[in-house]
Amino acid sequence: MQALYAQLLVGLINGSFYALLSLGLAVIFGMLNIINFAHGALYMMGAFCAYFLLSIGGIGYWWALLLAPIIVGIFGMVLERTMLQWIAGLDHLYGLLLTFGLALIIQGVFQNFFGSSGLPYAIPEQLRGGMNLGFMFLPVYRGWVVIFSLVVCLATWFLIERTRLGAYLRAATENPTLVRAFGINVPRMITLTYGLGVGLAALAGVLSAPINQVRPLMGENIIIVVFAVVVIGGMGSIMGSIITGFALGVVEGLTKYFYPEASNTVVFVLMVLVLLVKPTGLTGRAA
Amino acid sequence: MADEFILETHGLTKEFAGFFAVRDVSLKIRRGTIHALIGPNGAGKTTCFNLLTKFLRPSAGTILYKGQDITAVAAADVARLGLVRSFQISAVFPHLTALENVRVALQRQHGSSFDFWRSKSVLNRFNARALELLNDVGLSEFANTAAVEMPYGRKRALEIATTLALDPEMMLLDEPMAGMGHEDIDKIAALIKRISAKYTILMVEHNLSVVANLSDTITVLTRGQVLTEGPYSELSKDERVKEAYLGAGHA
Amino acid sequence: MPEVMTANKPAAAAATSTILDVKNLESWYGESHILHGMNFNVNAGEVVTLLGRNGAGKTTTLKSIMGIIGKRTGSVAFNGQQLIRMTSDKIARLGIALCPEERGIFASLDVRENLLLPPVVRPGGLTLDQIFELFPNLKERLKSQGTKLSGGEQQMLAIARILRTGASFLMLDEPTEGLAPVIIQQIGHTIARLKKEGFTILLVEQNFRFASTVADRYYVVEHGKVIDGFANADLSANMDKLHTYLGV
Amino acid sequence: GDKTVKIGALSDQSGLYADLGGPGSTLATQMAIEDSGLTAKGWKIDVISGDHQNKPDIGTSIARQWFDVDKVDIIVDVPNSGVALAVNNVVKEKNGVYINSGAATSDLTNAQCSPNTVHWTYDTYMLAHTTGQALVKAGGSTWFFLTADYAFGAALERDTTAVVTANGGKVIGGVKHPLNTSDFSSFLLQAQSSGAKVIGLANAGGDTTNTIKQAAEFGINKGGQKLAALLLFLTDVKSIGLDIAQGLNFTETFYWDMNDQTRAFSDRFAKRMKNGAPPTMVQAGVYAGVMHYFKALDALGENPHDGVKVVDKMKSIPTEDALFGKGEIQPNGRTIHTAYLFEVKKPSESKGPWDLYKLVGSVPGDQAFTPLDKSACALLKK
Amino acid sequence: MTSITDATLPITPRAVRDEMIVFVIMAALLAIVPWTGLYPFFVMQALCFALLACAFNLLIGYGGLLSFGHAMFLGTAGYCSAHALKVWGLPPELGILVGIAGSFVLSVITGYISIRRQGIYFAMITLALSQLLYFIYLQAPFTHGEDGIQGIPQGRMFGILDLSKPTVLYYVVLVGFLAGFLLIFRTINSPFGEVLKSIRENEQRAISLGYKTDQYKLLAFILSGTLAGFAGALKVFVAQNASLTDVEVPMSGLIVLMTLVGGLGTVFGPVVGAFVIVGMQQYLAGFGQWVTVIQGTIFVACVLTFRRGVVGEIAHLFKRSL
Ligand SMILES: Nc1ncnc2c1ncn2[C@@H]1O[C@H](COP(=O)(O)OP(=O)(O)OP(=O)(O)O)[C@@H](O)[C@H]1O
Ligand SMILES: Nc1ncnc2c1ncn2[C@@H]1O[C@H](COP(=O)(O)OP(=O)(O)OP(=O)(O)O)[C@@H](O)[C@H]1O
Ligand SMILES: [Mg+2]
Ligand SMILES: [Mg+2]
Repeated sequence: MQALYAQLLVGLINGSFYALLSLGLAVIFGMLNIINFAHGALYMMGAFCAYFLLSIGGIGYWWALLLAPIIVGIFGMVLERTMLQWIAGLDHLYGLLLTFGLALIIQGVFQNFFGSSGLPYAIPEQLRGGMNLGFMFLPVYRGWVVIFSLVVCLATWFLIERTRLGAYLRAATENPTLVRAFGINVPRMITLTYGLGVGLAALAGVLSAPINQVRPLMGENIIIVVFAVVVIGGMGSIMGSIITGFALGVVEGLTKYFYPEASNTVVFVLMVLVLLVKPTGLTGRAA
Repeated sequence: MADEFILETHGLTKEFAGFFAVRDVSLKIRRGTIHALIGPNGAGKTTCFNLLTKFLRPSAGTILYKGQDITAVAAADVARLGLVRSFQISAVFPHLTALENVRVALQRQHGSSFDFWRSKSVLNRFNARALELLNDVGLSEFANTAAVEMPYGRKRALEIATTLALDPEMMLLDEPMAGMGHEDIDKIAALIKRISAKYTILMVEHNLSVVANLSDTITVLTRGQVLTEGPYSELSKDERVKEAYLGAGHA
Repeated sequence: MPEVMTANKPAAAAATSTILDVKNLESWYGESHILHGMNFNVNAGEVVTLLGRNGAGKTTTLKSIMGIIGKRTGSVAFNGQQLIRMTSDKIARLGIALCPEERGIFASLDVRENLLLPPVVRPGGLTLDQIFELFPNLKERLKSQGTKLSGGEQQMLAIARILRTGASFLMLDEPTEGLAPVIIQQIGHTIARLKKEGFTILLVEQNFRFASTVADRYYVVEHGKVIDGFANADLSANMDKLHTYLGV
Repeated sequence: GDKTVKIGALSDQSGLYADLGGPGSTLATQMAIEDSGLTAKGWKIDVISGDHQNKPDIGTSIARQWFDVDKVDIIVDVPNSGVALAVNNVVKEKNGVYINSGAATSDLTNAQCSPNTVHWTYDTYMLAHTTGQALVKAGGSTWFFLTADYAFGAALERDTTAVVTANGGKVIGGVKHPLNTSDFSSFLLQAQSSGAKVIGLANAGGDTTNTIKQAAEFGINKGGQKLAALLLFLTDVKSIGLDIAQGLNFTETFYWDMNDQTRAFSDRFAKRMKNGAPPTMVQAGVYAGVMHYFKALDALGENPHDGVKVVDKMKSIPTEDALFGKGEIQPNGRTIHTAYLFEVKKPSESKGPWDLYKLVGSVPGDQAFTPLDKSACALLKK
Repeated sequence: MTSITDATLPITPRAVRDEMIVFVIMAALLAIVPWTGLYPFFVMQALCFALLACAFNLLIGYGGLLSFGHAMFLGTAGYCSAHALKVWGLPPELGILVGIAGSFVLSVITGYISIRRQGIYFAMITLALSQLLYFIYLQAPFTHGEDGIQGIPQGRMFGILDLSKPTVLYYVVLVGFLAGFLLIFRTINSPFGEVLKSIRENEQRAISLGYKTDQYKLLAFILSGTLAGFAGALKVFVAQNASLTDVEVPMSGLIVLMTLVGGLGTVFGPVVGAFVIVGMQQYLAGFGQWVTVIQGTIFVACVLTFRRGVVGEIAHLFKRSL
């Protein structure tokens, strides 16, 4: 029983990454109608950015948490301005193809310069060590990850669902021309939103740098899992993607305990089941 | 009495999270007539249509079509039974020619639509019938034009031709004249009049002159409920209808 | 009928000055050339109606003024300012608002959010209460998803939301389409009221009968050009011509 | 025959194994050519390199094209067991020479052995055997396995279990994790609560490094449990960093800082590497293998362009070189040489960026590798 | 939503005739390959990928469904054939049939699941399904995990054609490719193809005409998956192995790339694209590490500037359907 609690908690930690990443995907999808295939690569860039900040600039974790998302976010905005903008209004699938290509390029370039094996990144001084919770040894850093990402997720949700800016975003998703004709600078808003989504990915990258290897391919597989999360949760709702993200982390954690061999397939199997029962996803509106 | 009334509803109701868009509507549509559904905006006309064609599931009530209960039948099957709708926004296959548009409908009826190993030249046997249908709606000269290149009113006509190709018994038209110029309105009105000889028609329309000229019976809906029913001559004098729909200044 | 707040210009003084001046306006959708040199103007405080058959280019004209069309040349001067190279968000901030033909209600926003969406660009718009007095249907459905409204309700919402912004130059593209006669009358009253308060309105209408109740002047559009224009006073004299133009 | 040789260095140039093989293996081949002195004797030797991208089908199609079109005589390196086995078939079909250094699978000299193949450097049997034996002897009597759930992981676990029990130890549990997992915390919690003295990592690459990193986070070392990585390379240790990897035990057959000869070679090598890294054991194996190949050619006096003949010659000469010392190539194609057990240094003990290991034990080649009587190779039944 | 394929090209009897002429030229060119000194294994590989890309194109170009997991059919058929040939010792023709059967079953199942959603979701679902299958194959014993099935006997087809002879093998692969290609060509121009096109144009309308559009999409999916499997079965004879590479996500990406480069929704585009990409992989192998970057760049360049693909641009230039 105790072991079970431990696994639940561990699952929640992974869920934080799924939630942050699927949230970023949902934000970008909402605004640009693009499935950002480069999300995994940008997540990886976030981690690398933290690494560079430390190894070149001597800038530590806490600043990296702020700076890396901004830097990668700006990089994302440049991508948006120079490329994604040109395919606005075309079939959504072009966005998928374009970002897939971008992911290949980004990952390829990083692989060329940094090889495939990982680079080290240490846990910050203040978050080292762990607490004995009785039923498990919880590293402080992991606890921090859960709490911090929960806060970020909720803040993003609030921004988009409860503020005026969010209403602009949602409206511009549907009919950018008209929103612009109301006097809102839509292209700039789109760019910023892409930056926000990318920044969330980079933030997840920074959070994961101390516990996973900082490697060029670190985002390759996780992004496919996150796609499945998104299919399960449906991208219609921000809250939906947050909740499914955390929930699936927990489900995966439990699988690791009861039947570890299936732990990397369980999310996909779940996706199949959800599709059979409720094709629009758990929270999704009909497409 | 299934013979006299082709479509009947009993206590048809649709509720959207506490809001009754359609409430307890019982309709009887007489075979071979043009029946109009009018009412102020938001009265529930389109919702009614959606219920009849199974695009929405009723919260309560039953629908009888040719005496058969179709309340639980799927959308595509309703079409197969001969109850076919047109859309408020024109629905054609834009990059198919007018002829092909009609042929797609004919093809469904006559099978062979799963045959991936046969040449599509087998479809040529439908050409004569398709041309005949296009001719009926005055589109013969557009036969080889892609639908996307046709003027608005003509698309509307094409849509009707496609619907007729299904050999329906009853057609549901939702605001067939919306957004049309006067010319086209007259053309389509004449077309509807002509085809009503063979088919039963239920339509929603705000253009009063069209409603007045075409329809045999009119049902007035307000707030999801039937207000009254009768021929135009009667209704136009009804105070309640004037207040709810026609407006004070109506002559 | 609600009280409309003071608009930007006193109605009487404005009647003579040209607020919008369109010269040689040409527009394209991709490869297809739609407007072939439109020339017309609108004076402050007027209601001007563009008439024409389907596909004549009326909607395109409005879109060109608003700056939401691929390519356009010529001159569009608004209060002396040249709009032809401006982006639509800047144009909107000058106090021009468009109610589009296809309504453009947002599905992911509820009715209230739809209504509050367009930012207020200058003082003088209607308050929410005034709007609900005009369109009581909307008040009942405030929590509903935008596109779940009936066709007519959506039309009302589309008009209502630009009245809030304070824009004094309104472009309405077939505002009566799909509306019940009662509501059309109401819209007619609204337009009359707005005009009295100093709003300038450029209207596109198929419903000629309705247009005649509100317009000061008409332009007839055919094949992307203005081929005729006359004042409401001369309407009866021009009726025959109009019949041939429009096929009424 | 004539005196021309064409060598194909087939490796993973950009993926997971690029750092331990890759361009470094091509360089090792190049250095072997220079050091052999054959050019001075009138030989003409060329090297081409290729990237198999860790995909068996790309590997075989490159190999096939090399033999058919480019007239390559010998293929070297080929890390990644899947690709290695696939290329093994092609080399046999085309009667070339195959000196594998990078692949772990002991199948190359067992069920799938070939008269054209020499397997240098290491294999799963040797790794499991050396590490398992040494740790049990050092008091690691109870084991828990974290095993990558595929053939390679299972083989490592099976071989290690055999050694552990043979030496009086006991395996008290284990968990199979999927390949390429990024989060090991669940599995580590299970390992932790098992109370085993040694946690054996029967996995490879990113999986191993991630496990080690996260084990440190969960305080596994501090709790007194010892991690044993069954397959770990210099580059992995470098990427994990000493403060986390310290104390880790594992087996390799070559380390740059063993003696003057290895240091001298490594110096020359590192100067020519883009990132200044010393050779890994795989790269060292490529060098040594190619050197031995040249010895055989020299002895034959010409290149017969007949793979079996050359490999037979190679087997007939004992191996001896600066990097691996003395050894031999067994009839099944297995090269045997001494295996070493290393421990990762504490950060305080390290004197340079690549000063990472300290030697804690060694096993002679004939005890470290599969005994011939246990080899399933068909060549032995002749 | 604008369509992903160039629907503005004429669909006339002349178009079909044009396409037939090009087909004959293509077949003739391919038939003389063994005498040109071109490396036959390269061409065979390209032919397998060409068939694969054509099968993929049937789904995207004519059904409007972009599958990002088509590698699963390639790989599944490959494993099935390889197992049948190596373990069961079946003759080549039966080995191919087993492969086709495997991919057929898979396409029925995955099709049933994935056509429940459209557009981007469909792409993501197929991607996830192929990843699921990848993990299954990674763990299943009969695939030999990372090692793959190696050294598959080529055998004698129908007891007479010795497939270990490159020339014989080449013609067998060529005939297989041409047969598959013709079947796809026929499907596009069949009564079924017409319905598929109308569903792509306006699905709601097709439903209201009484078409159960899911069934048509499912059939298109099954045809596409099964033909992709046929390509996978042929590839087993060329590569003599079956490995995880063929079920991995990058392979699915490669299929998309080939079709995109050649021209989505064009008849010959996938063939051209397959030759371009396979050729690039072969001859740019020297760039080693940069190949993925180059592929990514091609993706980006195609989407930004060259959406119609090679064949699509040519067709557009001459206003012909190709
Ligand atoms: N899916 C839905 N969810 C919630 N409310 C809905 C939904 N569909 C329709 N409604 C509401 O039901 C009422 C009836 O709508 P309906 O579209 O049937 O009206 P209508 O009679 O067709 O009006 P119009 O003439 O303006 O088209 C409206 O108030 C509308 O807001
Ligand atoms: N997005 C577009 N792309 C290409 N052509 C278009 C587009 N929109 C409209 N057109 C064409 O431009 C011409 C003018 O259209 P416009 O919508 O301005 O006409 P309109 O006068 O408003 O007609 P209606 O009364 O039908 O609304 C028409 O021939 C139409 O087919
Ligand atoms: Mg309606
Ligand atoms: Mg218009």
